[in-house]
Amino acid sequence: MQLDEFFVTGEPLIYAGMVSIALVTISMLFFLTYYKKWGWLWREWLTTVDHKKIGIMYILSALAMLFRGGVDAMMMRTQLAFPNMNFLNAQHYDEIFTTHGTVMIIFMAMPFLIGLMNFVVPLQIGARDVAFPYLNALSFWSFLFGAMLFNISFVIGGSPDAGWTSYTPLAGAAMSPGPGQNFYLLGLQLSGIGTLATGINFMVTILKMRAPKMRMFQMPIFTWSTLITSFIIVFAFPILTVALALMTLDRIFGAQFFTLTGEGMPMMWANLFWMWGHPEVYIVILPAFGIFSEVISAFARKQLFGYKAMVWAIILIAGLSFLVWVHHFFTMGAGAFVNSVFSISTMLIAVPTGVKIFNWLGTLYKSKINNTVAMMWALAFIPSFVIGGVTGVMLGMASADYQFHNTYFLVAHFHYVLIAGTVFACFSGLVFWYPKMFGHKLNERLGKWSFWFFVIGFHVCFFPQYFVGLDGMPRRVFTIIPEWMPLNIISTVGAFGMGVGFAIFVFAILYSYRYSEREKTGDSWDNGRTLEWATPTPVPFYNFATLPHIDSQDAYVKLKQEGKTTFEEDEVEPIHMPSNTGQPFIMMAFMFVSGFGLVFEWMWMAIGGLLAVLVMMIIRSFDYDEGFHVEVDEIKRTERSARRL
Amino acid sequence: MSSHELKTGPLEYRTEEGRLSILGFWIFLGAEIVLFATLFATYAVLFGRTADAPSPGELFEAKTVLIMTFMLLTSSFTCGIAIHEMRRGSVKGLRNWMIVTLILGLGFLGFEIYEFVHYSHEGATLQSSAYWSSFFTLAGTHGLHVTLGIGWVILLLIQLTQRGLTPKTSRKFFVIGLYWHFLDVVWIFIFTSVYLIGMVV
Amino acid sequence: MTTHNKRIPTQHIVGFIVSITLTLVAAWAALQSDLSVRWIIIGIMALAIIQAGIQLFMFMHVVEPESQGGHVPWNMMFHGGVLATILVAGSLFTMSFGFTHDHDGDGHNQQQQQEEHNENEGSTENSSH
Amino acid sequence: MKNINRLFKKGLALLPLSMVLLLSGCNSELAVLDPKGPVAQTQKDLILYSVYFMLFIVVVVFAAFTYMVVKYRENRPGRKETDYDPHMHGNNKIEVIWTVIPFIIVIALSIPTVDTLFQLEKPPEVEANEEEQEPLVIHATTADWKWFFSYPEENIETVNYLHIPTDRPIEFKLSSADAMTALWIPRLGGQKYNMAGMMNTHYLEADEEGVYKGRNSNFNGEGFTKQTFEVYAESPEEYDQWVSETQDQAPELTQERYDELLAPGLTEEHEFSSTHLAWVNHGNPEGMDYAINRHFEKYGELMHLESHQDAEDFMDEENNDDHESDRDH
Repeated sequence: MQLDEFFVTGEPLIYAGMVSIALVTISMLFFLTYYKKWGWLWREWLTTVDHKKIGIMYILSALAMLFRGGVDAMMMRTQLAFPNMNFLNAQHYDEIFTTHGTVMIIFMAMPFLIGLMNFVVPLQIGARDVAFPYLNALSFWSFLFGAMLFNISFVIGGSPDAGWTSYTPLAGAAMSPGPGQNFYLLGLQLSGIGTLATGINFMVTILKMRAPKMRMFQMPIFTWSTLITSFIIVFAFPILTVALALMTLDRIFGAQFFTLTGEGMPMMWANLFWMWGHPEVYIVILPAFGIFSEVISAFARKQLFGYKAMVWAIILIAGLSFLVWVHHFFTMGAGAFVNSVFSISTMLIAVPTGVKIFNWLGTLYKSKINNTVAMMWALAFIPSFVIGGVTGVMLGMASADYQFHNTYFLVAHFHYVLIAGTVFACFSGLVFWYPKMFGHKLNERLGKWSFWFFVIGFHVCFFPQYFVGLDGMPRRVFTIIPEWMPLNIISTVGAFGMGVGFAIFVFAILYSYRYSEREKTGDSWDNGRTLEWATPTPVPFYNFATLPHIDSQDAYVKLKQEGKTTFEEDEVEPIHMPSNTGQPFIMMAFMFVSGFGLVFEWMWMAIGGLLAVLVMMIIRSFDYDEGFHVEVDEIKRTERSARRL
Repeated sequence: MSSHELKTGPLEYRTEEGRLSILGFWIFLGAEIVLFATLFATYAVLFGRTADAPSPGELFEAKTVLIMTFMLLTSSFTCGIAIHEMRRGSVKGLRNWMIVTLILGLGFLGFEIYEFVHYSHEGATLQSSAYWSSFFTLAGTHGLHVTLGIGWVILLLIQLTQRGLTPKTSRKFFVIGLYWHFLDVVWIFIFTSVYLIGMVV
Repeated sequence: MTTHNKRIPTQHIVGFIVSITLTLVAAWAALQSDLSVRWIIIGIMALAIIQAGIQLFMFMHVVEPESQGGHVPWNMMFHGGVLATILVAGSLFTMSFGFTHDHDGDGHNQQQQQEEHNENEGSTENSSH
Repeated sequence: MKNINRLFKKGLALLPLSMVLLLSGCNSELAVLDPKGPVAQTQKDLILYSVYFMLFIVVVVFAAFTYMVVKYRENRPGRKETDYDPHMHGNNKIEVIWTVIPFIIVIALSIPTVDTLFQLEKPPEVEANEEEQEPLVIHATTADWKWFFSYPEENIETVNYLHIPTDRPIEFKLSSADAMTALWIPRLGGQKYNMAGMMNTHYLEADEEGVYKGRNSNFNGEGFTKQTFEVYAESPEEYDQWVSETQDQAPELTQERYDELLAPGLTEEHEFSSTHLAWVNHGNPEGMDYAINRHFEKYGELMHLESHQDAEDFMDEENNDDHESDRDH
């Protein structure tokens, strides 16, 4: 392979990207060396098994991915603003919408939520870590290396260009030769392994590690949504693993699953993809529902309305999510009966979702709404999501879907649910738990500016797209005709508004790091209801000096009334904690090497990498490290200084 | 993360770590069911799409398949006995029955490799048609699981000699026991829906 | 607790004998009997499910007190089974049922297709070109 | 900030209203809501039917939301003690109501959906004053990135444009020589996929003369955006005339010529006095690998397609198009 085939060439935008990547890397290396931070990086972050640090790393990586996906989005919107724009050519546009979709779903939405889960869930249930801290670190590194494998396709080898759904036969070896599509397959495969492990980890954590006496129906709603999400992950991700593996076999080893030769069946890919893909949608929306429930109930200063109904609604949605996948390809010609079945099951999801919406409104009834930034994101979610939801029902009506399918109506719908649902939740949750994570709040004033830019920009961007879709504009076209121009210009303006909102958000992070007041108590918002607010800020690495006994929902409210804390001095006992380890990082780095080899079909590299991974697993098998105990004195010292006693 | 150890019950359940790991493994098996179910679904949908390659009815041999099935069923039984011995506290029983399991597993694998080589000589390979791609992937994934299981058992036998029966080693053996039985369950379905139905239809 | 310390593992032996027998019955039904293809398929699939159950209960200790009566394991196996059914039946349903490719595509014909389909379950429509 | 806050909330409340205005205002302009045939008409009716329910939901939720957010602000002047009840945890009666109502709406939407689904699988029903006609069979086959329309009964084939008679159902036989695509003519009705090795049947009908835009709506690679075609719906007489003209004047389609056209790339409009169905039907499993076997190497080649390329004639086409459809109104 020639060097110019290895690196992507001939695109000024990509050269600029390469230069900026090189500059950022060099400056990071310089910073680390100059301030002698290498040891710190390794000890504190790369080898950590602490769920809080892993959560933070997830969130930071997800923010970086949001930036990348957002830049992709703005480039697309620029290209689509006017007819015959020549900002991007067809091929480049195809690559960008493919990476935008994949990055946003797999490498932004999921990791962001998993990051929040990682940080919050063990604290909410009164656990000292997740069930399998080692596995948790492994999950994170597999996600990060998977994301890196996917993202280097930008400069090395070429990006995938068959859409994030990668329909075969287009994505097969015949019509998409070269490494691009392989990057998609292996990047997703690698991070998928981590997600599956996360699912198992959280299920065990929530089922087995709750604070003494906390019953299932006393768990905070975010914990509930995490449990159900984990359940979906465990049952949905193996489907993706297999589907990706089958396409990899097709592309690299000449199998005939989804090919046009050998009687392959291309649409089987679509079937498998959506059997995973639809539950995936709920994997990114259910935790969001959980976050909104927490934030609304905290800032409405009121118990969640219809807690049990909320939980059952989540369970019902999760169950239905496995029964609706065909609505992504109603137009495949599967016949009226098949379409009717899936049409009805799809619309049924609206019922539990509606219940949730009304329960949130019920929570606001007779409340005291405190308009903080976190609450504003949560409030903006309700009307925005309803628009996305009702258009979703319209799309679920199969015979009408023949006109909506593959158009901007669809694009508008899923952005309305995914941005108003998932992205708003990520912002809301991050702002809400930020003081717990970093010991200071985000600046509220900047937060409000960022909120208004983003939310108004969002509606301006996507609302017109419903209409341009009804006017016959299909998704994924790289240039528009004059008739579609007015609405597209509006849309582009909105997209840039969202860009400004995000920029202000990032600026708020930097600004607050410098200027915000440091937190003195653990209960930063003064109306925390769940156990995470019972810990001091910053949270000691073992979370809880003594585990509280829980016998009600909204555990911290009761704890406060009774004047109890999570540090009862005379009950302190030594705490067992796992020790840090570099194994997960190294193992996944080898996995990355192996995946990279497979992308370019260099078998020596792929097999070598896999063997190294096996060796790492053997080392792990013989590793009988039992962790260590934190002594009572040390706990008391830590707690006294954290609680300023 | 509590280090409190129970004083009664099977060794593998005495520590919190043991209980969590076993539960986690059950959940993992749930995921494995879906993984194999996806392969089965692919197989079912692609059934009959043999293109120019021979049809399964022409190639499958009842005798080989039955021998393989009995080997795997027996290995699942001996593995169960090994765990039973472990719970009786017998290191020797555990080790010996595990070695029997290992040998049966290797035998199974040998037959499977023979079978695959035989088919490919007859013109049915991963590349020859959609049907054969799905057949080799389904049976091959199971075979790969068996191979990993064998490697795993060997590692555990070494650890058993090094450390004897502790909550940790017994937990590991219990987990591999679950894994091995599970592979047997999967094989029962491969035997039935791939081989038997393939020979009937 | 006593069950764990018995000298003779009765449960395992019974399970083993039953599973060997079931395998033989299935093989006989498929290879030697005169049953129709449809009944063979239904019969041997049922036998396979029973065998899977035997593995779970006789060998895998799915419901022992130490795993709290097998609440979670049982749950996972059950839902795994449900998912497996959805995957296999759902894929066959959507991928090979009701497609209008070599028919006129009116509702009536699809009904017929459905019946044909039920008759030769394992083999899909598309194989019969 | 508070002023903006209030303004925004008002804006939110106005959203459903603006939706109504936009929908009614754009009725005549938005392609999907401007049907020119019975299939599209059915779908438009269904869409509007569902929009009323959706508007009802949106209005109810937005009103309730605005009420809550305005009334229960912590610092609203004139807040009363009774406005706060932190321990309210649910109310069975109201929860049952807001479960049952959406359920009823779902039923109300399901019935017409299922009904139309079965309707769309058949040729559109004949209106009272018309006589029933055999559907016109047209094989619509796509290849990267063009359309072949074969008229087996008339024994003619066109590339990238389509002539159809009005008031007669068209039975499209959809298939693809390579990637998965979809036939979509918004003004005549919804889309369906074209797939290699499969034949989908799709019924459409035009009841007004005019030129309508059709396109591939399922992404299939670099030339996707340009994979469009024009549908000339004309009176049966004009159509018959066009058919006989094409039969007489167009050259015959040879396999060699066809294979050439099949190669990945863009092409202009063509017409032929024979069809490719004589030697290959991509909708059969046997015809599935026809194109791949012949052009395997070419699928990897880039066209470096930019918007400005053939921008001029593209624009011209669009303008003509507008012109003609204006005339039809």
